[in-house]
Amino acid sequence: MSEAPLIGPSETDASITATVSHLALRKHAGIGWFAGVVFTFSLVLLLFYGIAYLFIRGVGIWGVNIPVAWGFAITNFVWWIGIGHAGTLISAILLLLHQKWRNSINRFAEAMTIFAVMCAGMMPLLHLGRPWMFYYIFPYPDTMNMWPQFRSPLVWDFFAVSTYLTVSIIFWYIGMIPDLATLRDRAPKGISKYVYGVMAFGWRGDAEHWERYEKTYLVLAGLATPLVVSVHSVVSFDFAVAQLPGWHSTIFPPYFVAGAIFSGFAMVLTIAIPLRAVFGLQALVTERHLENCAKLMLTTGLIVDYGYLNEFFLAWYGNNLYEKFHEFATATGAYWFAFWIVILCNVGVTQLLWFKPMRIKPLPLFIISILVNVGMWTERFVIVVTSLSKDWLPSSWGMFFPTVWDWVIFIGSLGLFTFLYFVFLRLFPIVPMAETRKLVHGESE
Amino acid sequence: MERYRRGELYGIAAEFETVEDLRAAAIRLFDARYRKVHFYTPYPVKGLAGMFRGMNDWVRYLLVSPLIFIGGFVGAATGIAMQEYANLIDFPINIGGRPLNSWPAFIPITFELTILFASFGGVLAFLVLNRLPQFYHPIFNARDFERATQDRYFLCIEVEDPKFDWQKTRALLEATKAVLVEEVPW
Amino acid sequence: MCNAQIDVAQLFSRPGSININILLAIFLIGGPVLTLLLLWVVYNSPWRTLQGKPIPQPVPFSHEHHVAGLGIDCRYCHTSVETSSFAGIPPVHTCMSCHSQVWRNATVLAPVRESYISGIPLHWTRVTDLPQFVFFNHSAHVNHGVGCSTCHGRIDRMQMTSKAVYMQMRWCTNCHGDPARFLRPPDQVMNMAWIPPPNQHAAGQKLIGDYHIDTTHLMDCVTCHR
Amino acid sequence: MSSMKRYDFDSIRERLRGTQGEELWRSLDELGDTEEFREWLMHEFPAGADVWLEGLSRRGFLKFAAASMALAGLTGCANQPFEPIVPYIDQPEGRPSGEPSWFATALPRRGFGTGVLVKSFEGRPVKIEGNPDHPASLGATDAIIQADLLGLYDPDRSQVVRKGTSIGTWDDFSREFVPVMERQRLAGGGGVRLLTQTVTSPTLRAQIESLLRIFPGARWHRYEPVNRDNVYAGTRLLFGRPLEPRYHFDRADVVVGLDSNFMTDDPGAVRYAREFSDRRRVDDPETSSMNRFYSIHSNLTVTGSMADHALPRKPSLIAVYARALAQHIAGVGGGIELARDDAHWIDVAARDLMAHRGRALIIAGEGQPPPVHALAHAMTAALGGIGSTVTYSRPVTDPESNVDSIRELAHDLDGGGVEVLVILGGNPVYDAPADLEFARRLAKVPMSVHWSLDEDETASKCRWHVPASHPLESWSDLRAWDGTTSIVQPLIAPLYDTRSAHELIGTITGSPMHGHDIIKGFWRTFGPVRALLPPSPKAGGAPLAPNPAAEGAFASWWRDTLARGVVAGSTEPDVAVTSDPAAIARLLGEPWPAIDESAIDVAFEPDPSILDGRYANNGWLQEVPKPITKLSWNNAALIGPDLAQRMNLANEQVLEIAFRGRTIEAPAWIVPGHADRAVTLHLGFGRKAPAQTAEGVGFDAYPIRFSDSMTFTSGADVRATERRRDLVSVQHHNTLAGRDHVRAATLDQYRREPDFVREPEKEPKHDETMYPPYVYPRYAWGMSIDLNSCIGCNACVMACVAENNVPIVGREQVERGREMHWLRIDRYWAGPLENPSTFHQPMLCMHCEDAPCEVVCPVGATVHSSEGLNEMIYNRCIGTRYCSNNCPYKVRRFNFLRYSTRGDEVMELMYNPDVTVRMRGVMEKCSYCVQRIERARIKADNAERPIADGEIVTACQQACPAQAIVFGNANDPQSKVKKLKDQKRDYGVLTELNTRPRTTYLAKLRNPNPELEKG
Repeated sequence: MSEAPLIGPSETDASITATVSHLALRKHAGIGWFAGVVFTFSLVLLLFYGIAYLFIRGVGIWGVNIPVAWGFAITNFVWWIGIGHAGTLISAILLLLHQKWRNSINRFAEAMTIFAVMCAGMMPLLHLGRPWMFYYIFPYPDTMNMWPQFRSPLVWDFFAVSTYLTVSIIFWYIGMIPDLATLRDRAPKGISKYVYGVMAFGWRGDAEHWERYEKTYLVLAGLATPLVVSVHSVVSFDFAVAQLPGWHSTIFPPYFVAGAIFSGFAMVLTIAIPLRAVFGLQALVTERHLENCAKLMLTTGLIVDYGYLNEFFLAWYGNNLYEKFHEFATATGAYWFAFWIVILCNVGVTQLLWFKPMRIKPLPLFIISILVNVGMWTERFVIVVTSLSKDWLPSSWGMFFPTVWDWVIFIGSLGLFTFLYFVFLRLFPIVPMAETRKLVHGESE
Repeated sequence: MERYRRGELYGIAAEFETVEDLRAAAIRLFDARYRKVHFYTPYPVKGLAGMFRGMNDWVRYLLVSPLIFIGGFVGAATGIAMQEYANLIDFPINIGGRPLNSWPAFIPITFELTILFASFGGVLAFLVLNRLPQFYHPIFNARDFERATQDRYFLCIEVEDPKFDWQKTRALLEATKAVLVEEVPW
Repeated sequence: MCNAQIDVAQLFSRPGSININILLAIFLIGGPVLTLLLLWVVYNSPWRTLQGKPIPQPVPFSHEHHVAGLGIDCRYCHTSVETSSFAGIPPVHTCMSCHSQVWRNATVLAPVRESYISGIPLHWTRVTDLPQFVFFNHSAHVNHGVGCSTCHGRIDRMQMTSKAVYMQMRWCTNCHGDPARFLRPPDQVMNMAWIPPPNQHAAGQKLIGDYHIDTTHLMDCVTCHR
Repeated sequence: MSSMKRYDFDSIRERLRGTQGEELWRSLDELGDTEEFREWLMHEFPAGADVWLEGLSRRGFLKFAAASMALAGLTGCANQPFEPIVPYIDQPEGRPSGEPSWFATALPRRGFGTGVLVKSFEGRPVKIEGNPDHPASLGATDAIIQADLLGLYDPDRSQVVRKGTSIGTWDDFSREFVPVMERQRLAGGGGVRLLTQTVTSPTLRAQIESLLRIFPGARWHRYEPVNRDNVYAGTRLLFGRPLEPRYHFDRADVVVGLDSNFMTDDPGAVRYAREFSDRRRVDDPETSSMNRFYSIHSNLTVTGSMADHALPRKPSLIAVYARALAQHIAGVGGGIELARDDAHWIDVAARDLMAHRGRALIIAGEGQPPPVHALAHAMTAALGGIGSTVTYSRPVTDPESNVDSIRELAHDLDGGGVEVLVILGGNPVYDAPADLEFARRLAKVPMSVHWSLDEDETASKCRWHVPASHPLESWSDLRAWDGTTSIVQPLIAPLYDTRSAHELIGTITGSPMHGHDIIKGFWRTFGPVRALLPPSPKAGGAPLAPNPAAEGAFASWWRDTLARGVVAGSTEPDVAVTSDPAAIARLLGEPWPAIDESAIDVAFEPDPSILDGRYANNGWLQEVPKPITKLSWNNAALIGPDLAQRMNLANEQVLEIAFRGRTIEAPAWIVPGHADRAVTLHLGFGRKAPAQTAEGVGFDAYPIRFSDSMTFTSGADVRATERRRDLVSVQHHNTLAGRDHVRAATLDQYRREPDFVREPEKEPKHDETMYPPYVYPRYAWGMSIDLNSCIGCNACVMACVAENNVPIVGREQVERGREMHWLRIDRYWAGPLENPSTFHQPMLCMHCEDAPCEVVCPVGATVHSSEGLNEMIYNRCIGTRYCSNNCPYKVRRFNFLRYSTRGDEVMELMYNPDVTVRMRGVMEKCSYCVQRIERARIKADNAERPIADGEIVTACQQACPAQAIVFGNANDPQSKVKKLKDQKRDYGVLTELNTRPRTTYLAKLRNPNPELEKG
């Protein structure tokens, strides 16, 4: 087959093992890594500061108001969850589809998922008026004889996101056990060796274990696949179930899922491209990986664009006064700039991916992926805010303006994400060695 | 030396440089009617385990999926039961004029719980059936065994194997392309 | 690469007779369960709820003495219990109407006399205290067959008054959900010693009708939260 | 965001051309057309974004709410702290604790009494309601009376005696003051001056008269910044003596207003509003009739917004139109040039009036000069209105001019020789006519004493400031504009060491007495049932001969009077007046001032909320959006679209208004329907008194208000600047954007097609649902609001705030869109820009049967009751705000920060104990006053009877002067609310969403004159 190879020709078991485990086991991670940790950790501190002030004063420090009662927090939530989708998609769906190219990138994609979902899960909690009462959402035998209100999409959210986080972690960890064993066996005597030893559960690469390992992994993949689709569908219900013009739309679930994968792969590239450059992983994360991600972005991007088109079409075709007005206000109203950023990034920029050079050249691809991330965040913003700012009664229309605290939380969450990522890069096998060894030997599932 | 006294020995291990050599050796052992043979490879190698799989190995192999299914079933049951009980029996209440049994609204949670419990089942199956975590295992006594998770391929014949005779067995292994053959003590 | 040859042998020592995995499982599962259990016990323990714990008062007033001993009717002091949301704490005047004759010089009653003379009211401490978002109306209960002792316990046996029940919403809904189990005939409401008759449930059902109790409204939130 | 939006009004008019009558502005169709038009219609939140970019400043709302403790809610799971419980020493008779008790008293509105009933818990007044037996109230109140409750508990109230900046005591004051007075008495009191506001209290008047007997040389001056000088001067001009007109709108078929705002400004406003809207209730299209109201006004007021035909003209021009009208009625010659349309308008109005002899009424506004008033009365008389639509009685206060009175005082102050000046209420330093330079002159008085509720501008300029008792904590008596007298009884002992006016006069005259003794003493002596024989006029303080025979009678009379709140038979008798037909001609013959058509008039009006500024410290009144402009925490220079177009002005653009060398700066606010070439300034803002609610809110218009032009002037010079000052408005969109939330028709249309409100294609049939029908067997609470009677005054909003412990949030929070009012009044415009029709729509929780909010709440904090109430349970709420997002009516309110003043021991006294005080982070909304429902239920249950119709009255319903709101059990076919809901005009808002609202509206009707309705 004429396709570019998935792995450098000169790679062997030993070389893969050496390259990857070196990243985790080396004495000094280099000044770049250190600087990164310091910078991102300072952002984490900023986040904590923001959260502390938020809890002391209340959500009023944000720009939210009546009618726009949801602002950045929910925007971030939807966006982060979306980011979280690529990881599971790569590791689960592509596994089921026997996409071998996934093997070398799924590990850090899954890590990305977990951290993104953490950032996401934080948001709904912070945006509560009384965050210390969050446990009212849990079904537990309380003193009030009350239950959560199971018809509310927010409760569905709670179940979906927590399930998603749990399953992602399980999936990630099980996949990592053999590699942790490798690290255990390569680590110099000392505390780290024992830590890896415990984490590896005493894995010894027994052929029997391998068989059951692969089987479990496959079934888990089978479970994660519908899950990943369900999660963002449920998130989209937050809007689709409400009856606001611009929210109440049956196309939301597929359109959100596509958007999620779209932004997810954008984020994968945003991370992978610098990663392979900095850690010299070009042999493991090859141009073909980049191109495949790019192709997926293009596909999902087109689905998203269809979603936009569809909204306007239905508003016109359904000839509903409120829908029509909503679409009009979205495009030309107070938030026109946001809307056109979305169009520019998610519709315009995406089309560049039709051209091969754009798909394989790291730099342009990197820029495109950044733009798509921006575009998708803005899209969430448009969905959340513009619909709320002008709904049914003109008398109650209002505007949302973010305050500094909105930005602190948003930027802080970015900081948290990258910080966790830096830690992950330092301590874990960022490329699944066992899986790549399979590639060396041309083994197929 | 007393280290070799019978009963103190777990088995004899052999180390190979390539997976092909391992396969070749495996076939010879199979022909020699050895049954309690274990293989240790840095990545999943097809077919090896199947050759020497005993009865209870088969059971443990096939049990994976049923356990996961049970997990999923329990999850689904929990989801439905919880929501129906809350809305119909424990605290029936008129919410937005919707029916008490708004079953369509109960689907998402039921689904999520199904997945959650199923994957718990999966983890359980994986750990229990593999007897993991198992931090101490005699095979780790084999010299050079740390490379089994990197770039070398090991096999080990247990002393429990009916055909085991440490003279003959050792000779047999040395006859293969093994780079290193040694006794593995308990 | 370089250190691939070093001899690890066993990283972890040979296990003893006990299986650490089992221990691990017990710890991971049992630990949280125990903690929660402990918290629950503490949360509901009298140490926190003060249930059955006498509350210090400026005057060691004994319900046992006045109710059981002297047989004074509840309404003599708690005058508005049948007409108002608030049962009413007796004005010092009420105390003095007797204690100007009896126990005139009792030292325990000094605060009462002082208050009566100085006009500075006594500061009792609430025994049964509901949060500000709960609205309870005595008249609505007393006039519809809910007895004093149902909520306040055997006041007539309390040397020092104390909380008889720890009132959580679960406890309230217990009756609001199915009042038949607790309703009494009108003449029994003030009876401290009342115990439900064997046919209580049937009787209760009948009483619901006699009192014209709208049971559907009893479980509405606004019945207590406004 | 700070760039100013200017509008291309030509294009806007172009859009609106053709749209007329009830056709509502269709923004959607026009949106495509011009940028400016969209800006105008969609009005994208001009109020600056700058607020949003900086963090929270403490000023603004922290004044009302201390910073909240971190995670205050955690205390929820800890143990409750011990709570003391304090019994009475001696329980008052027949007052069980925990139950409210009601007391009848009266509150002053610009000095005139309004009878009220005050609800009190354990001696704390918590709610003010109208007294049905009182003619000026008829059971309702206006917003100001409702908000006066806060005036009592206001933390900014003056609480201590002050000498300059140092705190003193009443003793210090007497010690210094009494000797001075003693010296004055010996000297004949020539150096004593007394300055009061409008005085209607018989006792106070008697006290002052006796004071003047003791100090023969003393002078008594009166000054009320917004006064009735023109009214009395007008009647004097026509009838030869000052009279108080009493209008009877219930008898008027055709009403013409000449810049009159009788629905909120007159002393009888509350009654007038009721009588007016009673004439506009249309229960049955066939039989019911409506009155017709023509209004010529400069500023669009509540009254003007109810007009069937409005003619916005600048104030100085209104005299011309009055004369034109008069000419028609008197049938005398012309000489007055009017534009063709206007001439036609006047002609039609005149014929309409003449067609309704004896049932016609012409009413002139307080702002118009005396001749216009005289003309108005003369016309009404000529149309046989006297005795029918208007009667006259003796004024209950001194009718001579306030302006002259204070001018004299100012003159005397200049001349020196004034040793003692006692300012009994009022704030002349702030609100006296600018040309009198009162502050400068006041400084010349060695002994100046200021008695007031607030430590205001005057307080700081006087030698002594003494704190006044609030009417709710003092004994007094007041007379309504028609003479009806009420005894004012205290609801609570003074919160601080304050004294009432009566007690202060007592101190001055050297005979300090308790207010109760003064008032009771007066009525024992001069009341209808006398327990004392009056003193002989000669002897000043001669002892009174007791009349033991009458003691018993007096005692019972006193008790009954206090209970009823009205002194029987105290109403002033009608005065028979006649006005000869020639009067009109004579008046027209008078020399009328020439009008400069091109000049820009500047009019001074009392603010709809804070009046002349005396309520400026009242946070409730500051925050409540003004009826027409919807401005909050602001006043503005109101201008019409034409002027804005000619001067190319934008909203919030600062104007420099110069008059006689004095200049003020005011941000512009464009009001459709405001007269051209006129700027309306609301008084009472721009206060200087430090550390008070009102400090720095809005701008002060008094500096250009001169004694010869108290209500408007044509000489001012209005210049536009390029600066911009943020104004806070709670409604940013003035049109219905082509939607039908307000449905309206003319009376004729209604008669032709009674079903005009129905929209069968949109409204789902009742069985058109997937949900099971929930049955509400016993009670189904519902509300009906008559858009036809609603005049858009804020009485209901204020009543709701007082009843439900709704917090104040402050200017900054309102600007962020976080006002907490459970009930708001939406105001929409339709028709031509320069003269649109106005629609007021009270908007509150609809208590939808299929409530969208409930379904999305994750914790079940808002659910449905078995009687169809949409319950909001604060203690369950965790604040996801999802319910608000999903509420199509956006009537839910959220505590974004800690707004409640819980913890402030004075403000806590004000809380209604029946309603939970909401904490930070929970949602809240209208509950249909569920606390009142439950009280009524328990009362009924204890009596073993069902709740009767009308037994439950919600706060808004109770306060509404127009009786536009009706609440009750929609299950009961006999109930008032059910009957209204059965009317053909009844419709629900957004029913196409199948929300099934329990609150429905009766469509608005207008009764235009076919001859004027174009097209």
